[in-house]
Amino acid sequence: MNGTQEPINGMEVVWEKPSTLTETRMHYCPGCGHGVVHKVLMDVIEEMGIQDKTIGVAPVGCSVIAYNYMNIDMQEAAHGRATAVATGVKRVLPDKIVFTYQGDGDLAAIGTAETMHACNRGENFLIVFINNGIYGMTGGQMAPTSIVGMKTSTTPEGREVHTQGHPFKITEIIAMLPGTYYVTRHSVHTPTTVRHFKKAVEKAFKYQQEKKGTCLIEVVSNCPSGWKMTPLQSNKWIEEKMFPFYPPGDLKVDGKLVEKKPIPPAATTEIKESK
Amino acid sequence: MNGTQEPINGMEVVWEKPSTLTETRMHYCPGCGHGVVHKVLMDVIEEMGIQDKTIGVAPVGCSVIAYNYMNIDMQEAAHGRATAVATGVKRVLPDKIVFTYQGDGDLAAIGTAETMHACNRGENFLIVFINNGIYGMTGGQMAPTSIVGMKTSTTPEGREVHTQGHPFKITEIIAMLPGTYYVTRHSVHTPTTVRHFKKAVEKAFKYQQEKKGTCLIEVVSNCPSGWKMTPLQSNKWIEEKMFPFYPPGDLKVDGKLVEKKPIPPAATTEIKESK
Amino acid sequence: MSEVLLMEGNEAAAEAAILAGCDAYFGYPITPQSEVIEYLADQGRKRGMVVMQVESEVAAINMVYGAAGAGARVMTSSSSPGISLMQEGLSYIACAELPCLLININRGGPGLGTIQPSQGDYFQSVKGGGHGDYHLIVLAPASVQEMADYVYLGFDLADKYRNPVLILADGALGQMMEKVIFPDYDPKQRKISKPWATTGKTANRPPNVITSLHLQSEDMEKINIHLQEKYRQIEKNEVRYELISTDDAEYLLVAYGLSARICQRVIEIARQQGIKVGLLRPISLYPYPYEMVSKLADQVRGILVVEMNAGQMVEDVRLGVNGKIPVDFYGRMGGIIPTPEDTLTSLKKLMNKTQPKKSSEKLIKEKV
Amino acid sequence: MSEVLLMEGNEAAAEAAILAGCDAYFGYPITPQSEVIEYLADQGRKRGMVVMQVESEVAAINMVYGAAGAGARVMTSSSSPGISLMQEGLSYIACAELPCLLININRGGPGLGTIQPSQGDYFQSVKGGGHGDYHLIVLAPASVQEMADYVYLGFDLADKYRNPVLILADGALGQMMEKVIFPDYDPKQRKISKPWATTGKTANRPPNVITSLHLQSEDMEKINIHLQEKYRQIEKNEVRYELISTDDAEYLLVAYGLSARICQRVIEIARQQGIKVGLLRPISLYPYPYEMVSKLADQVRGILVVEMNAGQMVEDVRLGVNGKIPVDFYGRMGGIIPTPEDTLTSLKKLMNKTQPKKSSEKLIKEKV
Amino acid sequence: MTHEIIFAGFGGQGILSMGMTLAYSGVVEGKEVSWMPSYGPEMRGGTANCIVIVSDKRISSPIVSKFDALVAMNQPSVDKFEKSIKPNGLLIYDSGNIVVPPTRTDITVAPVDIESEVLKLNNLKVRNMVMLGAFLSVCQVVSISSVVKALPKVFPERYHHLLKINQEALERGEKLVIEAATPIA
Amino acid sequence: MTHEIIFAGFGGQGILSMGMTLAYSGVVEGKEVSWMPSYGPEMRGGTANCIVIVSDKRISSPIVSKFDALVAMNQPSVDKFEKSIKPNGLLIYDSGNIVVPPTRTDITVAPVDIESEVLKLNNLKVRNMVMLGAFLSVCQVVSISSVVKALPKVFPERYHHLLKINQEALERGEKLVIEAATPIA
Amino acid sequence: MAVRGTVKIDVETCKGCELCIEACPQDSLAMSKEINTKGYHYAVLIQDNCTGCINCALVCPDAVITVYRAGKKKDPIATITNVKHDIKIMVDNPDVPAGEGRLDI
Amino acid sequence: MAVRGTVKIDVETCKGCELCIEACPQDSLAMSKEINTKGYHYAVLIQDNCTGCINCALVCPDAVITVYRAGKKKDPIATITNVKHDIKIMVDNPDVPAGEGRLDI
Ligand SMILES: Cc1ncc(C[n+]2csc(CCOP(=O)(O)OP(=O)(O)O)c2C)c(N)n1
Ligand SMILES: Cc1ncc(C[n+]2csc(CCOP(=O)(O)OP(=O)(O)O)c2C)c(N)n1
Ligand code: SF4
Ligand code: SF4
Ligand code: SF4
Ligand code: SF4
Ligand code: SF4
Ligand code: SF4
Ligand SMILES: [Mg+2]
Ligand SMILES: [Mg+2]
Repeated sequence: MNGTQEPINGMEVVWEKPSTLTETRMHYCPGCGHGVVHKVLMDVIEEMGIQDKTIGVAPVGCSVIAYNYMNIDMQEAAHGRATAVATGVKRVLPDKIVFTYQGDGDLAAIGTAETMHACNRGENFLIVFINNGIYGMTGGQMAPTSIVGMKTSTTPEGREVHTQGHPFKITEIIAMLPGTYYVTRHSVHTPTTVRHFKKAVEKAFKYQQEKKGTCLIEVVSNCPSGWKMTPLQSNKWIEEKMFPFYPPGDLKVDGKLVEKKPIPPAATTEIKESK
Repeated sequence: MNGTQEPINGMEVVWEKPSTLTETRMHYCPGCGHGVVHKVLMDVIEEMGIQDKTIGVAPVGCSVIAYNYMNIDMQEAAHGRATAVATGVKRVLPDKIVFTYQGDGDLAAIGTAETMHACNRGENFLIVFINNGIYGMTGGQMAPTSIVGMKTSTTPEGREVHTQGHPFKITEIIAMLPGTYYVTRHSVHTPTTVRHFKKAVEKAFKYQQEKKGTCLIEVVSNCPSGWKMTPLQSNKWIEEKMFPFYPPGDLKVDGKLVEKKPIPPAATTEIKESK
Repeated sequence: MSEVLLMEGNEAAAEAAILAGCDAYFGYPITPQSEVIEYLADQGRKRGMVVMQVESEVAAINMVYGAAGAGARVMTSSSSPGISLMQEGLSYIACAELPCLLININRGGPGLGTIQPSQGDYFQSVKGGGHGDYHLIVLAPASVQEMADYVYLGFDLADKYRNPVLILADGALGQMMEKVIFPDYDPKQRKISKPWATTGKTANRPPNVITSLHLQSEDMEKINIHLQEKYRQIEKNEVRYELISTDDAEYLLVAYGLSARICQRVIEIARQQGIKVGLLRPISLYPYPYEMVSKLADQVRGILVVEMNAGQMVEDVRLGVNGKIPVDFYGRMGGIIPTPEDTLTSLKKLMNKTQPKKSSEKLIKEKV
Repeated sequence: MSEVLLMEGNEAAAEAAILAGCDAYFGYPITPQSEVIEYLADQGRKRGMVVMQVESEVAAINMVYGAAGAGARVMTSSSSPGISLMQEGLSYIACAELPCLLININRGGPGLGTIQPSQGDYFQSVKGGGHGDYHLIVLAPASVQEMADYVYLGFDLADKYRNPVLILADGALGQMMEKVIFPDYDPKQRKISKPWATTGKTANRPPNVITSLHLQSEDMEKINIHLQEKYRQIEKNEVRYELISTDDAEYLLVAYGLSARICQRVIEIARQQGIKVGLLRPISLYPYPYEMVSKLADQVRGILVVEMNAGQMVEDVRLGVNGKIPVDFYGRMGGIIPTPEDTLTSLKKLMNKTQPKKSSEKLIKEKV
Repeated sequence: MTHEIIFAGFGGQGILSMGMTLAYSGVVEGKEVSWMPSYGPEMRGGTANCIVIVSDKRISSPIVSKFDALVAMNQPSVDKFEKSIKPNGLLIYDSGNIVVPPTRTDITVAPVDIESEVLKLNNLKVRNMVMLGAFLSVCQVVSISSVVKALPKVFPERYHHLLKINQEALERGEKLVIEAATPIA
Repeated sequence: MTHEIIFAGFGGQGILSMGMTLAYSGVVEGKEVSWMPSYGPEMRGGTANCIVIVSDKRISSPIVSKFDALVAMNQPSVDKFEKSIKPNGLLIYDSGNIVVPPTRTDITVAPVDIESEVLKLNNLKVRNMVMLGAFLSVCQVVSISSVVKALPKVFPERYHHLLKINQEALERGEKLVIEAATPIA
Repeated sequence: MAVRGTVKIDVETCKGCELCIEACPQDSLAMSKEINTKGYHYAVLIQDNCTGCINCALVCPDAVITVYRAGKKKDPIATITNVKHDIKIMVDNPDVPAGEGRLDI
Repeated sequence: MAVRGTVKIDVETCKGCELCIEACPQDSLAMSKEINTKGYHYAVLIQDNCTGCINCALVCPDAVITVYRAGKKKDPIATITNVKHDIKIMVDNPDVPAGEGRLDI
């Protein structure tokens, strides 16, 4: 917590904006999950007292200017190359805390190779993966994670498997890679899920300090603008449409796969072949 | 079969070089598995009578001039882009038979994104994946699939997980992707394994004709030169060192994962963390 | 089709591609050209085209390679950073002599830069951003109509020379709307046969191979000599430019794309003030109209190059001028569009230097 | 360290990197430069460097970005197709002003081409293969000793200007062996502090940000103006070249790298035949020694540019010459190295055209 | 005759489609037109503007820095572009949204209370058409009937049920301006 | 004094290291040297050659097309490079591997039966050192003792047990040539 | 019942997404009728039953809510800070307010 | 026992990898003492017990073996075709014969 807010009427401040967030107003659309995730990340960094040793990497995507909001050293990465950039940073500064903050287009489309290989090498950093099932920044095109039938500006009739492939459950795949230590899926659309997500971030930073290897936290998030919904509608849509395909929960803990997760993606039923 | 060989002493020809192989002498090192795989592929194409509708794509790697040996239309692809090139071919010629012929460096390092996404889209072609655990062509550098401890020209002390990551079981991962229909691992170092491999190729082409989606056949192969062994030694090494980590057998049949396979890779014991 | 439509440049190019019989499009979204893929994802798919949003620009250009090698009319589009990712693929395509069309809706660079219009990719486009000696045919439209027209022309030139063609347009041309008329064009009549394509080896011919590899230096040199000969042909046949008010011009503006539109306005204003200035608008940036530059250099007293970059085309103009007269430059960077007024001011500066006497010709201006 | 060693160019560069205090190397194998990563994988790792063979050249250049942004001395190396893949990353690095070293052991292109030596990547290197207005500082060694020397120089220039430096050498320079002496160089003394690096935001400073994004055109133009000013500084301070036998020269050869070595032999032979010919060897290809070209153009009767490509540097020479004298070209492509004899023949052809009288100066040769 | 007009306001105010409608109306009348948006990094919201040129002859630059008219829907637009109006040009603005009025005296200034009119129409989305009508009543770049013909082309088919209300808005706007000194040709 | 020598033969015959040994010996004697391999797409096997220049002054081109001497280990090498020897130059070759002998008369031709000698030494790998010794006995580019000093630098440490046999091979080679007309300085 | 908590909302930074309202278990929050400079309706405390549970603050994407909880004190009020003007900026589509949005790079 | 099969080996193309020898269940094959033009010892049939099982042909990377099987006929012989010369080309390392190998691109 910031500590700058005065008590009111003798009441104590129990939540305030963390000092690790700058004063700059965020540009995100109203209700966008990016803001919540920013806030939680910075909250944890403040609480853990690691502001002076944390370096963030945010590639192109709606969060491209995260550096305007996160009050820490940051690098902006080319589209898809966040994990490569983070590898460069972490390998020369192994004692710092490094995280990437990537969208689904970035991590699971153009950056697939970099993502897979960083995780396979077990790069000792945290990947925060914002899965909003769309290219928010460029105006709502299909993302690799767009679910089947989802209408986007490049799938005006809805995503269809034959041309555009299956929604890509890359988190399930990353959990299989031997380099990852902690892989988990969250959301930030309710107070409870925000609390859980915060715990996950804390854990991941702790594991990084213990040099356990790659941690990845997927956040199933919204994009009210891209989805053409109100924030409340979009949060409902997360629960109704995204969760069945991207169920929240841990996929890998302490370097071991969590058994009960509905893996493999191939077995999920929503995917309709349209050959 | 070629049909050009005359019977001898009244004996019938029971095996001869297929006509789908050109007369050009192959440049491969003595005993190299590339030659065997070429031969079997072309044998099947001859037998199935699909020479006139098959288009092969071979990217950079020792087999870069496969087009000198395979008597079919072919495209040479940039390093790592075989599946992208094949996607281009197959999408505009959906009724032709298309296959890629890729090394482990090509398919699992630089081409990771293209490989994963082609398989995820279920591109309706065959990927022949020659896993010799090394960059043969460029002189024996580490490949993503080099096993832990393997000495290569870029891992003179043996592959070690911290710097170079874990050997990458990409075939297991590809089997998880919903777009793949048939994923199997073979070798061609004995007469029996060659026979099995040939069956697999036949199946894969058949599935392609039936538009089932992506088929991938991994061939665990040798590289006598890169491994600095005689051909016989290298074939022994395949069995002793490669098979425990890359066990032959089907991983996915008829679009369904084969249950018994030792998945996930994370669970294999050979990998020693060296953090 | 003589209906007059009002369209964005990006959409006009996309519609033209459909009408030109483009078989397949592989691409990846990026501002300010995402409307191309969005239009095609809707209209193109409905009208039978293969339209794929793929995993990256690297994949896209290599899919273009595959589809072009298989004999299809194929294209991709992107903007600056995405085009940079395609450089290896383009070098392969150029060497393997595969016809295809590429559109770069140029934004402000370098790096991630801005999404505002720019002409900063001139060098990359005309000198070859990829490795080795090769050329793209580069066409620079200056209106929405030309955004459409050069798609047809581009496909035809690509097929004719078995060479990749690049349409280089700044972001503004992609985003602005103007009238456009789509010409009568029957793809069936215009598409030529491609006996070299990999469509399956039939009994009556040897296998077709698409490759850019030639192990022996001697062979590779032969390929290069062949390419260079082709480029000389292209340089002979395909130089395109527009001359505006040059007949009596004492000063010359040289500009392409949106900058050329600005310059037209400059001419209008300048001529009202009695300044005899004309415009050479290169349409083909490769092959470059060196000869026309040289000819006009014999006529005019000085040249002002106007670009939305740091002065990249200045080098080509100077190569054409060959020291005969001064060459000045005015440009803006980072997505800013030069105004006619500021451009005119630069022209006047040039005039001040050249008016006194023709002997001051030795003065050579470096670019800004 | 004054021991004389016999080393391959690739290995000499790698050893120099270690001695220059290079902190990290990220790369991917490709002939004819794999010895760089192989040497470092052995020696570099043993001596404490981070040496990583990574998934691709695209990953490698972005790791360089990350490590450079974190304040490390960092490098990568590749050959032509691999360098093409790095163009987006390089444009980002140039814009974010990150110091780093890149080595391109140039092979014959375009496309997959051959692995034989070439200088076909000249344009890509000096005009910017990536998008936007930026420059790499480009150094062209011509001996194994220089392969080592320019690694030190490269790192120092990179730090000084916060600019990527490219060593451009053809395959032969990577593969050949010559004597090499490693200079006394104490990285601790030479490495400068990098207060802008992302090493963790301490309480006494605002966050450090590495970025190439500037949303507002005005800001992006400012960045560009700043870069252009830096380039003008570099052009003022860092032009490097070697003159051989130019004092009394009536003809001039202009060549870099291995071609320049060939040209030295040409001079030996030619001078035996009484031909007064000299050599200008640009060492920095960017910034280019235009002024020296111009000065020599006042002295000599004609210039022969010699390259292992289709004549790319000819344009820069002509920009320097500015029409004063004829510029001819002799070159080979596809991995073939020009012989001194054939080069001499070309020189004599040029002489035939120019000897009669100086008035024939207007004749301008186009490149082959 | 050439008209160079800039439309400016907040992103959500229908600025771009107002300009587009005018451009399309020009096409209907067989004129040359260009429509150039200032597309910025902040595509949704923020300020937006577009330059529309309608002319009898080929249009040279689609981007100009001086305008015959400014159609301003908010305060920042007036602040930013007032100085770019040519002498004797026109500034028409939504008086309901402007606190500090323009100060130039060498131009025609036409405040129009779009806001109130829109509230009467009970549809926020037609604000731009009210303004366009008002603008065209002062500056006859094209006729209202051409705009009415253009509307079906500007609106995607799925919005064609809104044509009527838009047409009504146009006409209401046309009648709004009574104050303007002299119409500008 | 400058010597420009080309070594040529099959890939497996130790051609490149023969040249490298000579180059290193030049370094031992404080001379300028260059060693330029013809690195081809077929790295293993096939034909191999390298150009070695040893000189008192700075070496201009490390690649030349005319040579003072050709050291040929197989037939294709003789066929290919015989014509590139300068007049009065030297062609030394392994007569055990050559079927069609060279024909030029304006050069010194020195056939040496390396093959038999190697068999005597019972080690195929030292063939190149026998040849180098033979060559140096005819053409004193460097002294044998310099070569002996150079050997430990050419061989990686793990092969240093082979130094002795290589030295022996050198010396055997040196004594082999008795036929050569005149030594070439 | 004693007042247990309260919130302070920086209404000028609030984007009116209503997530806090949805998240409040006490229904203590509602949207203002007025809009702020950026054109958004903003969240306001409408009851004094806030428990200081911080739910609203957790889900607020723009971190504009500060939450207070009572020790033994009382007299809480909702404090609205930083309202600059109340210019009427109306937007076409109330779902998609003007003034903010995605960057397009 | 009647001869059941035989093989024809294109010894000029054989690279002497010995995989066929390993693969032959009958031990019918062995390496030649001689070498071919490319410097390889090559495979030869050394017994007439070949069954025509094609094992050798299956594993041969260079597709140089043709296999025959008897119907009712006999008199098989191993036929060696295409031996061009027998020049002695010795290689340093017998494991790695000259004349072939990886391309390096
Ligand atoms: C090489 C390259 N290609 C494309 C783009 C354009 N681009 C920017 S962000 C983006 C995708 C954004 O989607 P995502 O990563 O899911 O992030 P989000 O905006 O949804 O948070 C794209 C395609 C680019 N900047 N660079
Ligand atoms: C962009 C690019 N990077 C690197 C290379 C060099 N290269 C050619 S093949 C190859 C790897 C070969 O290994 P693999 O794919 O496993 O095939 P193998 O030779 O083992 O059969 C590499 C790195 C290249 N040609 N292009
Ligand atoms: S476009 Fe989508 S992801 Fe981007 S800021 Fe707006 S709501 Fe968030
Ligand atoms: S290098 Fe290895 S993979 Fe390549 S041909 Fe030789 S043995 Fe085969
Ligand atoms: S702190 Fe809790 S009770 Fe108080 S307003 Fe926020 S959500 Fe409601
Ligand atoms: S969640 Fe925050 S931004 Fe959204 S309405 Fe509530 S206070 Fe405003
Ligand atoms: S066919 Fe069978 S038995 Fe005959 S040689 Fe071959 S492997 Fe041996
Ligand atoms: S397997 Fe083939 S190449 Fe190998 S030894 Fe036998 S016949 Fe020769
Ligand atoms: Mg997204
Ligand atoms: Mg391999």
